[in-house]
Amino acid sequence: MIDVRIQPEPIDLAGALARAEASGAGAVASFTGIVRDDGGVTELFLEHYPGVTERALGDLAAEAAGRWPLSAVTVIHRVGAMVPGDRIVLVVAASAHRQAAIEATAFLIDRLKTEAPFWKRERRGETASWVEPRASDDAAAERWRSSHT
Amino acid sequence: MIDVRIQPEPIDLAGALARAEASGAGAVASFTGIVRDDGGVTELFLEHYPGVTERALGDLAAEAAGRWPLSAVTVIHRVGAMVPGDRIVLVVAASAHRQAAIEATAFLIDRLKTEAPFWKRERRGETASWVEPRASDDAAAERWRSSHT
Amino acid sequence: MRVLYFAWVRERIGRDEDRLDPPPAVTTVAGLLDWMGRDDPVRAGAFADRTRLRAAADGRFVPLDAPIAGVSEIAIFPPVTGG
Amino acid sequence: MRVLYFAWVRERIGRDEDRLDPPPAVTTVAGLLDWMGRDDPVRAGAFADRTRLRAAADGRFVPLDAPIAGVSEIAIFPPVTGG
Repeated sequence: MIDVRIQPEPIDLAGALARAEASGAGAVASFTGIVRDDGGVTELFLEHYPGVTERALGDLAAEAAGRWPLSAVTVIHRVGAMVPGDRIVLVVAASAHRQAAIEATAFLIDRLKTEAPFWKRERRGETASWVEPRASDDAAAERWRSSHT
Repeated sequence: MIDVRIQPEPIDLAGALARAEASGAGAVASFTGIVRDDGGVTELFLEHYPGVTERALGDLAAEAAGRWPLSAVTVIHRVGAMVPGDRIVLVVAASAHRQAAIEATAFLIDRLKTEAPFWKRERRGETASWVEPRASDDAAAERWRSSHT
Repeated sequence: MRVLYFAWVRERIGRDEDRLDPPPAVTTVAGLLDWMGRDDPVRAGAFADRTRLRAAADGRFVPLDAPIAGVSEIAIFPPVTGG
Repeated sequence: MRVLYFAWVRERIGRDEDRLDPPPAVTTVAGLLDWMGRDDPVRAGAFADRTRLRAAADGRFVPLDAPIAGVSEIAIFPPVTGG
């Protein structure tokens, strides 16, 4: 059961987890990314590449489902304007095996960071700036290529 | 912020996650264990060692908080009678760093499985049997001793 | 000394705990189990296969050859299966 | 051919996309960027530092030296920062 969503609406964490739990697996892992204040951020704006983003996330979810025995994979990414405390992204993986659920969750968020066409713009009062990518994100995504879990 | 609970009541996943999210971290990881049907299980009963269990979970949470930069650690374990679909255990870790949150979650559930005095009894209709430990659980707990993540 | 039982050990012995006063010659958890089973076939049966038993002394997991001097609460149970 | 812009590339050029018909001599993404900047200082400025640019051809990430033959949609953008 693959559930991929890109939406301007707030992310319903409880609902998404309940759907994953209902898939019948004994183990459900999740990761939530939240807008941080980070020294005065007043707004975070998420831009994306419509159509292509959906396909990139769908491909990632399918790759996870092929790599681990998962009964549910959920990726929900918010776009548009957010404020500190809002959820930006939610990844959920459900499996009969806890290690599979946790590893798939790590895989999905690591790879999403480098492979899905999203861009963040931070506003601090009157100043807006595009967030620079981090080398550590490339390294985190890379570890899923070189190792076999 | 360490929050450890052992309770006969159902686990409030949304409430626990909301508390962890409110700790101000940008990354929140969770793991939920759910009672599985597993070929006709009608009831799962969780017994524990009162007082000692609380301390074991508190020690584990403190060890995680010393090992990773966490703004919140939550461990909630249900005891008593449950039915398939019920949550047995919830682990949540919040951090500024997503890898820290995810690794701490894996650490907590792996170590909990071998170090906290809980015992599971499965009922299938008229037959009840105590669940045998799995060698894979010992191996999973052991990896946190030999490696420094 | 309180000796607590959990899971199938408790069920097999038929109660949660015993209160005992072991003689000085009993110095380890394993020795305590031997001594407790000597005149009690039910306990002896429950303690027969030591590979299936684990122990805690005053709330800390200990190996079966751990000393019991000064310990006020011993718990005997199967390997844990939480989570 | 549609050329889409995202993030600061879009802001700097001042629009979401251009529709272009590059000559046959333009065979790669990098060549397209050179050609697009030739008579357009704003685009030339946005495309000046190629280390800060990434591209997609018909929705697939490609390196800047990728061929553009048969591609109908090129996207130019900074490294992604989602999640």
